[in-house]
Amino acid sequence: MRLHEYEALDIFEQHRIPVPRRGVAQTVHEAVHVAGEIGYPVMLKAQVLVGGRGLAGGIKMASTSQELKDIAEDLFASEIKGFPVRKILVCEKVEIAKELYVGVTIDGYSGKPVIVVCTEGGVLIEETVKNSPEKVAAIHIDSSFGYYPYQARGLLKMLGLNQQLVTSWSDVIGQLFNIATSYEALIAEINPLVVLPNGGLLAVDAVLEVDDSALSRIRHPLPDRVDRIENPIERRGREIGVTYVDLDGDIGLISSGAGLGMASMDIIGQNMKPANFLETGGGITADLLYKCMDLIMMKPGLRGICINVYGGINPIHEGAKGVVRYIKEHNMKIPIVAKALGNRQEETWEILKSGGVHVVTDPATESAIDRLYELVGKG
Amino acid sequence: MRLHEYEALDIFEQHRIPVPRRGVAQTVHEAVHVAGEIGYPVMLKAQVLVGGRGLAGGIKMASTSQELKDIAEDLFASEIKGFPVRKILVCEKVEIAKELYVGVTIDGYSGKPVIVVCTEGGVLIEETVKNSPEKVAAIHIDSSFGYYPYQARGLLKMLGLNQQLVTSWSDVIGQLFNIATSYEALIAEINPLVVLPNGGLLAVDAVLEVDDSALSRIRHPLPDRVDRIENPIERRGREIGVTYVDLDGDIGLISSGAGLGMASMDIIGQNMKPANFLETGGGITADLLYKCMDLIMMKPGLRGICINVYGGINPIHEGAKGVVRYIKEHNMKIPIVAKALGNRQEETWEILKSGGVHVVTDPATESAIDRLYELVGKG
Amino acid sequence: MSILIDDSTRVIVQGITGRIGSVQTQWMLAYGTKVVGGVTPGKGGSTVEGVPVFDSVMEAVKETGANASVFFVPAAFVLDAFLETIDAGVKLIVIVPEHIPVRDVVKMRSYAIEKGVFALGPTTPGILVPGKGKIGIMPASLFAPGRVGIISRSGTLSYEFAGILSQSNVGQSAVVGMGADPVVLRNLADILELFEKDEGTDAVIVVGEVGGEQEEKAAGFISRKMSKPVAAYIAGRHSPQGKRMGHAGAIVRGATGTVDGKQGALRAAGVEVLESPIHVAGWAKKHKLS
Amino acid sequence: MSILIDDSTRVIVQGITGRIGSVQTQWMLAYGTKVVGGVTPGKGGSTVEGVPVFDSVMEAVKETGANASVFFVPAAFVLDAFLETIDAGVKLIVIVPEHIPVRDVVKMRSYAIEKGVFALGPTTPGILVPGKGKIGIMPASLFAPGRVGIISRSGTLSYEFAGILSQSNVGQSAVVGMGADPVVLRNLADILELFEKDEGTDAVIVVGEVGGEQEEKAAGFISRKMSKPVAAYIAGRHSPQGKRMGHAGAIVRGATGTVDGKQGALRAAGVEVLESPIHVAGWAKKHKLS
Repeated sequence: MRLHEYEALDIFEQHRIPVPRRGVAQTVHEAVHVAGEIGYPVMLKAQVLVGGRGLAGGIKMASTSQELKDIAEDLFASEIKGFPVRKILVCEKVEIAKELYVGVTIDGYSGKPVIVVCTEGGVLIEETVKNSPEKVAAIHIDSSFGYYPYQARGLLKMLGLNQQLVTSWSDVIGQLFNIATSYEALIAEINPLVVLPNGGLLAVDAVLEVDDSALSRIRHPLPDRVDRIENPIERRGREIGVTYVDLDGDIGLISSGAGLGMASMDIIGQNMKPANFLETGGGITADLLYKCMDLIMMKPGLRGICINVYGGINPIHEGAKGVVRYIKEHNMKIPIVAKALGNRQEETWEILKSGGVHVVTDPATESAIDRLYELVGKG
Repeated sequence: MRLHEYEALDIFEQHRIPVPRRGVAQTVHEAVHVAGEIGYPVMLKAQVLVGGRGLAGGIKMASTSQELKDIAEDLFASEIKGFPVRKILVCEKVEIAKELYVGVTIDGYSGKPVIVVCTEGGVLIEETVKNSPEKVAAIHIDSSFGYYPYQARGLLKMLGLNQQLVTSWSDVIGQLFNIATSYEALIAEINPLVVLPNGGLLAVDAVLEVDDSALSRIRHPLPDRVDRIENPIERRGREIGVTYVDLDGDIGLISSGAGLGMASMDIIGQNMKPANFLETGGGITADLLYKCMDLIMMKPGLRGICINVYGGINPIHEGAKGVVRYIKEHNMKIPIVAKALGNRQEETWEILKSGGVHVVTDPATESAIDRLYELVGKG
Repeated sequence: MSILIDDSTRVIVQGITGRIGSVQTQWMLAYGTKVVGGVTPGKGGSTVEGVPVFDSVMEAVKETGANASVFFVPAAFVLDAFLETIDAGVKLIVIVPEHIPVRDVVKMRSYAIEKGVFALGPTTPGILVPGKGKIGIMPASLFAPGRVGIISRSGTLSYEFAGILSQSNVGQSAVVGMGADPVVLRNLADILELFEKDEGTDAVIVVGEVGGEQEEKAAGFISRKMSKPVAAYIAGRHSPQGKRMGHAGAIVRGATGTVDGKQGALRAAGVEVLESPIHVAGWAKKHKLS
Repeated sequence: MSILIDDSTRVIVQGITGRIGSVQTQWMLAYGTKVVGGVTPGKGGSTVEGVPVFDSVMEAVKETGANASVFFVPAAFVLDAFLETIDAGVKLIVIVPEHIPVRDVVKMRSYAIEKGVFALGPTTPGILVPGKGKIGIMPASLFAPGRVGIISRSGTLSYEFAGILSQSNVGQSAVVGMGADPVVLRNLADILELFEKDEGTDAVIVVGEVGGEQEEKAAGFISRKMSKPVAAYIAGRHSPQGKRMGHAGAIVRGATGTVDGKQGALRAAGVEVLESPIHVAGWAKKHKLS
């Protein structure tokens, strides 16, 4: 779960990382009020859970209350990369002597927490990393021995920084690493970490994404994970415990396993357009697949459905019962093709056929999707 | 710093270790009130910071309010091993099916945290350990990798316990280990850990001693370390940052270094009696030794003083100035012998002599104490 | 010859008394796997599918001589049980459960590597050696004995590839699920190394997917160390680009993680890249594999 | 011949710009110790007593070739600086400060042993090799070159024994403070082993004290491994018995920790037990040490 910038800034502040004066506004009126308390000029930052917000027009400066009103009205009426702007963070505008970058993540390949620093932060950080690798340094942390301040000092020394910056920056790194640990963060990041004209540091942005699998044991208050999902079908998917991603097409897809789902999407994409991606995980029951059918049918205009599941850990014969019950109760007419192989496959096929599902027994997903293409036509 | 039983029980309870219903009383009236809420019979436990309290008469049962009044009055009027009873813990009396022992400490020799369990707890635990080693098991915990529940389960399995007890006891061990870690405990102990007739566990006593050197970083509220020192001279010693132990004799002793102090005490003990043990630590200044003189002079009836210090890390010439200033300001007449060797020793000797201190330059502490014996006579 | 499972492999099932554990024990036994015991604390002394259940891994190993283990343990308890299993001397561990906190996996990985234990997962279907046995949840009907190795990041896609090959009369020497989590207990290259050394394997198929850098790192291994032909499929070309969640991951990984990046790295290492699973049949035919 | 300090020993002083650090640097230099650098973060580029100061241990080691370090660092920062020092490649570390949290010492000890670093303390006066050099705070005037080794748990008592021996014309091969804390970075037996192997040492004096089990464990080492004569003094017979703070320590240690227990164990190992420091002169005479 990714936190909003304003939520992450509050957490960083509690952990003694210096952050700007700021306030969150849900209306233009509130934005004016917050800016009045802070003093102009202020920065207005759309609170949307998507990267690249700055380049997409989600960050603006306002020097007067009239300018602020105009910008805030525009922002509240807009979408950033498809995400509606419901909250705006109003921040003090600070003088920037230099922009730094610091992030803590888990390096998937080595399987260790890693601290990454760059002496040139900002929106073009990835360009900088590619073109000026000498400005970047990273250190892997042994997860049992833990983090110690000398590690950050050594990392920053490698970049040839002066001792004052080494000291103040390594303090921030230590706090950020502690946050990453205690919030079970997949990513904790400050970009930019601003060096002020007086030499002080200020975290002008804050990214914090916590590990969904660890949510139940994190000992800090956190916002609700489901509430913040904008898409109502995706939100419902999270509620019933499956992964649902809403797409632009008209072919529904239920698969067991993300890899199989992605491969199915790739094959559908060859001559049709997937409407969604629903991955059941390993907990199939009749009830779950009934709910999955209900979920993808929330999407208007489906022309056909592909069900692609394996009976490994999943009892697919149970799942089949749920699908058929849904079809019958809702008197479904659109074509449904299923490929369901593995343990108890014959039993599964019989159940599916009883609901009018087109069962494909060939092991290649292509066969099922070719069949679906025949049934739905070229659209 | 050792916590009182009632303080430790509160902490254990916050960490989900089952503890008895209880209340603390500072008066007989309060004790009656608490017992009324709990219901008779109750246990009355003197809250004194000394071991072996049970065998010394500090733990009694009361079946009626009259009996409770009599016992509480006696306890409040008594001393346990020299410690006045200021508070009594009133606890529910529980049925005991079995008594267990569990403790967490740091094993000084291996330098690792260690968990010790014994299937026979209670006041005679050390006898049990000596006579029935098969009832005891211990496991050292790697301090970087940390503690995991399987370690406790394995430890208890070694003792041949049934699975129900393995499960419930290992839960308690896990909580106790967490407490020991987060409170930087030198010792965290439950003795006895009572098995109730229904198979449940209850921590009927609680020992928690935190590392004084770590007090400033422990993130839990803790009682004041100095307040709880009963002896006023020892309390004052803690305030000025030295170690002072009050003894029965009439020869004052100031030493730098605990080993030198103990050796000095041993030598004084050959034909005189030390009145105290004052160890300055490595922070000698003129002011500190002035305060040390003032401290040992709080002890009435001193017949002589031995000052035994080395100039290694300590600037003994500075210390000497403080001693002499104290002597002159207070017009002291009792004999003071000093052995002060090491860096700047000659300068130190001159200063001490100017205050009338008898300076011994022989390196053996015996020489200084022999000299003091000559000066004070046989008493 | 085979990798990871042979005649001496003796498996315990952790969480054997659970719904999934007991069903999968039945399937593993049916496939001929030597499941010699199970572990569920508090259920020691009972049996599941005729297999004795123990309270602790130590007891199970002592009583049964087990040297491998498969986990059907709730995610919250996996870390503790994993360490217990390693301390009990088990040398091959398959972690089927999903949703294990990544920081637990980090600890598990570090401990396993330190102790020389070969572990797969989390979120893995396990290992299947056709005709010999299986440790995990792979549905037996899709597999056939032969000389092609399969390594897959996705469980169900490993079944897909095995199914297509089996139907084309191309059998498998072993099928290994490396686990779908961002951190896994063994990396792709570790498993490739086993197949490279295995005399029973003539060629290897890598089934990868968008994200992470397993395939890119494996490409380095393949170009330096692999003599056997390798084919690869990368799922996820039409997946919506993941919502970008900060830069640290991308900075550590550089330009890796995309389908194109992975395919490019693999091609540069001499790997034949398949655009769709069904193409594996033609590849096998071309290399005269069977 | 000597232990721990020889002609190749190059020392850095951590916390050199502090009051104690700078004074002790002066004393060490005066004694002929090769103090080649100092470390105080933020003070890099300055000098103390003519010695260059660096911001980090890494820089100090790189610029000066230091292989030993002595700490005058505030207790709260010792753990971090200690790990930094080990990572910088320093192989001998003396931790003078007192009041370091015991759980920090536990981590320091474990890391040092893992990395093969010889460290002394905390709360140690360090090491003095008469005529060669000293790392720490021992006051030079009390020591004289010779062939008796001294190991002491107490700093000031090590001076006492050296002073008495020197006055009796019995010199020392080396004097080592092992540190007075409940957990120390090296145990007594580790240091005895150095003296046993040292050709410049004919006999060893162990200065112990009540509490802990260093002396009892060392007795085992002495009876198994020591060929040289050993004498021991245990301070604390007249100390008031410590307030008992729970049983766990006593249970781990068994019946150890008392003066009688320690003396008994040492006597059983063939050690001559001295009842008072002054008796060391007679012991040296009896063994014709000088």
